[in-house]
Amino acid sequence: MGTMRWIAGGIFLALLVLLPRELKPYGIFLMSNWVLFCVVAMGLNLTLGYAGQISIAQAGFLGVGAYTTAILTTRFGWDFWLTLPVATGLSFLLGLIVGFPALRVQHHYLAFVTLGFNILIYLVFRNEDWLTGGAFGIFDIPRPGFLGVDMRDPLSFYYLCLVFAALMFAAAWWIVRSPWGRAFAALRENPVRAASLGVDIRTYTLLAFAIGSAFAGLTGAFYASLLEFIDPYPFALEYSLSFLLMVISGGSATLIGPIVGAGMVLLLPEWLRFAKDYYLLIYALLVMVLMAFCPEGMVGLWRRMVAAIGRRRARAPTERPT
Amino acid sequence: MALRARRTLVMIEALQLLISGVSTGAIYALAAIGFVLLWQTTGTINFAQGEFVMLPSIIMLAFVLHGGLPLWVAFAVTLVVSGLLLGVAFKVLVVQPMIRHGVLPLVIATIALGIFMREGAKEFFSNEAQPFPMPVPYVVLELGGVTVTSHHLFCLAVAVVLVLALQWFLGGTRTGRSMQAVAQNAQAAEILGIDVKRMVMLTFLVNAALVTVAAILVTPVYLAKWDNGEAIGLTAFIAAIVGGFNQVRGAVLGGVLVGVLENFSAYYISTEYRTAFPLILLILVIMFRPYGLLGRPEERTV
Amino acid sequence: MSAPLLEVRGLSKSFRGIRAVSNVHFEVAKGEVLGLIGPNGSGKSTLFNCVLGQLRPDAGEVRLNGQDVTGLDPTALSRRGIGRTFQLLQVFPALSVRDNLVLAGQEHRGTMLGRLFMSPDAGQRARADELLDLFRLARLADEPAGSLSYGQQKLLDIAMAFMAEPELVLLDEPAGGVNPTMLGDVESLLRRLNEELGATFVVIEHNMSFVMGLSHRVMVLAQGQVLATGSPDEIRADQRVIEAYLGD
Amino acid sequence: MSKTRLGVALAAAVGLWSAVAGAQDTVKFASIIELSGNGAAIGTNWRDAVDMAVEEINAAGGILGKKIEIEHLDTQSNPGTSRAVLQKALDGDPYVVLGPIFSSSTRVNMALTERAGVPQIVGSEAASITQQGHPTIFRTSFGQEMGMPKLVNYLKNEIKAKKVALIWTNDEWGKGGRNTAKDLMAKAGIEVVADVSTEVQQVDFSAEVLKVVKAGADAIFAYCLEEESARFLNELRKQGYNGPLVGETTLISQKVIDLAGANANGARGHVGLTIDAPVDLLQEFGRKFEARTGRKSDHNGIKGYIAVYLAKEATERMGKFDRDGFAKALRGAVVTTKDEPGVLMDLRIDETGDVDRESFLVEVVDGKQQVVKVLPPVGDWKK
Repeated sequence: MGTMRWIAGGIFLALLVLLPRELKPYGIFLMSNWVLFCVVAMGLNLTLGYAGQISIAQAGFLGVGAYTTAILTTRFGWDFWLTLPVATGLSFLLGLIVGFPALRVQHHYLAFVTLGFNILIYLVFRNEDWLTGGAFGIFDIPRPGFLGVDMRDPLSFYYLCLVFAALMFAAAWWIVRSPWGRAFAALRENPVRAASLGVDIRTYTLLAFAIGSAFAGLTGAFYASLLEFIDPYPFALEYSLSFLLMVISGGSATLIGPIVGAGMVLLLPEWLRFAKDYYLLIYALLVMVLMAFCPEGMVGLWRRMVAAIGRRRARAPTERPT
Repeated sequence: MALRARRTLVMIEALQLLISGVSTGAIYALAAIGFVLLWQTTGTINFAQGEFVMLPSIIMLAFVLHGGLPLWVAFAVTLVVSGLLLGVAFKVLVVQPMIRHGVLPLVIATIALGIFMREGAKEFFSNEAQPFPMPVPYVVLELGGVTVTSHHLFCLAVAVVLVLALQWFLGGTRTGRSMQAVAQNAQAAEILGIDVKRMVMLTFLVNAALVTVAAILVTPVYLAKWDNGEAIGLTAFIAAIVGGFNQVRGAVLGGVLVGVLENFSAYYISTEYRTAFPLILLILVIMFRPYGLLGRPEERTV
Repeated sequence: MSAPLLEVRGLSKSFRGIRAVSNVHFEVAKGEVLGLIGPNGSGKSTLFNCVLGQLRPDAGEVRLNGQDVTGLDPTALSRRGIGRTFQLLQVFPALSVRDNLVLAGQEHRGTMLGRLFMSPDAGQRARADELLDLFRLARLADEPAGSLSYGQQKLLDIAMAFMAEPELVLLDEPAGGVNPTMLGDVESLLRRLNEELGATFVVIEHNMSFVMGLSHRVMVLAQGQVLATGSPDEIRADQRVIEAYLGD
Repeated sequence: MSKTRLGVALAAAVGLWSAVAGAQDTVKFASIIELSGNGAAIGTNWRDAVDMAVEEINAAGGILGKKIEIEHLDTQSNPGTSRAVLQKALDGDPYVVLGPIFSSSTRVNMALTERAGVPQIVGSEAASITQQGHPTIFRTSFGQEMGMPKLVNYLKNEIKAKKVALIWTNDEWGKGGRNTAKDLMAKAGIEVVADVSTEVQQVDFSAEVLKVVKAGADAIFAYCLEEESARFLNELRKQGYNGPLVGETTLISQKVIDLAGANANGARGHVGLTIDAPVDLLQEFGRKFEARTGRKSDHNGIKGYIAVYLAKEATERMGKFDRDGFAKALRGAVVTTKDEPGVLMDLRIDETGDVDRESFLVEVVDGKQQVVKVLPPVGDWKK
């Protein structure tokens, strides 16, 4: 199983590297968008999947990072790379603040507080023209320089996004298998018991939000650069719901779930284009069916299939009459 | 003297805002009550509640425009259709298969359901806003400088009657008390011999009726359109939580409070942030009185 | 006699005017096993929760090794060396058996940030395996805790309380729901921990033979007050105790 | 299997593959337009009118003998998506891009057509679009910088307003119009006594209307989307306001009249394009559109229709399909209805791609648009 997993991972990575070479700019754009959204979903997966804290503000955090980079590069002439620590730091801080209510309330209350925060962040983006350009947005956000490669070339920038996503995947993997990951799981499964074992649940709760938010904020910097333009709309509530959908439909609390989920949410509408006007209808229906029959998401579905095949194999010899 | 005149003017303005706010808030309250009832009995957080108000308005209008029915007949027919679609079908096809998986999958499913209803209304009815007839003859009254319309008064009257009737039903009838019992503790209710399944179904039907009434009240002002649910749904959540998630009275207070707060903050503070103030109220309430202004603390489980 | 390990003075707690625990004094010496018994609703669990920081007492103080620890939260108490189990079984079902133990130990050493960069087992593996052997759970180490039998989970629950080498462990009904065969295992394990490793316990239990067999001293609570304290034999013979159990 | 073929197969499998360029006897037009989201209603008019123009041209033999092949791509009313789908359209190598209407979408995606050197004829009205120096951008309706001065002049000279209350929809279109209007009013010596924003999908307008009404203005200037205009008008009449009320097309369009009924009476608006204008070709277009779709076209439909014919005219003037020559053929050109009846009214394209022509001041009387005044073009090219 272990080697199979490595081989599958290798093939997947090779595809990620080779496939875009054959695509036209739109395909490359879509894939760049996908790898970036994977990171945003991974961040939410840390907060929601691993630590069990519902957050419906992920798009807002993405926006904080995107606006930070956009403002610093276009208005103050900062280098893209220098804006990264600021974008990460600000979103981390905001994640801490949004996490505070989680120390008092859980479940649907937490969902609504975070949802409220997302709308507030959006309103600030839209209304504060002096800072964010308001509804008009910010134009001509530069692509980063990197070893003299022209990042305006979609393929080069895609590879940069891919490397970034791979690093973030490694970071998520590291966190999940570190003692922190275990503490997050304890927080999700039984915070009272965890506290009695010396787990500082307050700090871990805040960290779960802050790290998830920082993943989104850092990605925001690349997202702004990918689009070369940002306005408030991609950071509205409905996109936070999309990220939630990515994590749940892919498979929460698994490392590859968010990758699968982000792929589904971004690419499914593309596949359904043949359905023209009806594609959103079909899409919504598919999501409901998935939730009804496989709430653990695609990864859960896959595991169930593997288990079923395993059972059938194990049973097969006894079923065959001799 | 001038000061006094100014003061009167300020009073009139405030009164004007209050009356509009209360009448809009009363409509939010109806949607919020249904939302709370669903949460109580089944733990469903219905992210499609706003679309649940939009759809009956579209159906009603379709009966009026294409079926040639008078509005009140269309309303009666829509009440039945809503009961079947938003009550029975919603419970059987969406909530029932998913509730055992926990809250999150159902949240996602209702979000998807909301999209489904929006797109359906757009594709099969109209992608443009449509005017909607007034349920009562439209008269504008001027009372000491404050304008009130017959529709305002109608909204208020309907909401008050409906809420009182609901309170009486829940507190004063056997069926209503059974529903309350199921809402508080389904297992205990089952032991007491209450038909839990029937009560849950009844809750869904009550919700369907409430949103249909909300639809006939809000749409004449708001116009009938496929994406109307977004704003109404969000406000209903806020109202429900602000008032108290486990109380019908709370949802009423929440709805009215949010309606009034929106108007006052838009007039006196900022129109650009008009949607922010109810949210700030929401966050404050959750932080400092998580069970809502009128709600009771839920049992703590260790 | 040296200062007691745990010292509780005048502890009281009311809920909406009803006194659940009223002016309770007791001490636990190092190496001692104190049994805590009493009828349902006598305030045993409330007393436990006050001592362990789950509830805030209205009055009184709790001292550990002579230091005032009243009102500290459960995390802080755990880090100061008090382990506990809960009345209802509380393990982390999705984590492996070994991870349950590692979790129980990992927060007691090093810094928060340091733990992010530590090896995944946080240097706790050896200690965890030691306890797995002791509790005869070694062959299940990599199974998810949720897949264990009830009795095995109960053992794991107790093992977790011991993971961080606490000075004092409060066990809330360790025998509750455990089948008779397993019960002997639990009892002998706890005795071994006490006799060979010098562990100190406070045990709430309804199973009289279990608690009487294990404890050095037994304290009886009734209606929130200490009714009697003494050796198991003295308590068995105490008329007031018998009345308290049979009375209402 | 070679690397390339593997890639192609996989790409096709993942559904990212764009159609290969069409056959030789067709020319490809791409329309990037709002078909879902809150721009769906206006985008649908555009799409239907564009389809109508394409069918007419194809039925008459196409452009220089080539049939037009049109593809509509949905921006979902979202700037990010509009950029993505325009990228997708450009991968298919279109001759010309039509749309979008939302200014924010245009502003995001126009850099792509500039880079690709593809002409783009948009339906957006934000002033900034033609001020960015994009060499091949065009529009078929007035930008805010062309329409707004006509309106402010009207406020100043005809209504003689000294104080004006502004109400506008809080999105990039509404705010852009409000900013332009505010600047022009300051120059014209008109004081803005109330400056009130409204939200898309707002339910209760009482606070906003109260603000506007109590401001003591000589006139109200409303720059809201159509549905918001209707809700605003209903509340405004409820609160008893009967003074001068002026706006853009979105205040007095047929849609608003349908929604607000008698409450729309008395509102005046500046209209660049309307099927009710006293212009035969416009009225004929309106009849054809209604026969085809069962709906009345708004100005967005007319914009799309003219866009297709403008591309045809440019190409026929060049006598060949040449993207680089496209701008040269149109910029500074006067196109009359004698040259090409499909442009519906005589017009002139200026050096930035903006359009200039006559427009109308319309008042709603008894639920009908009535042209009160024909406003001459800004430039004097007509005579």
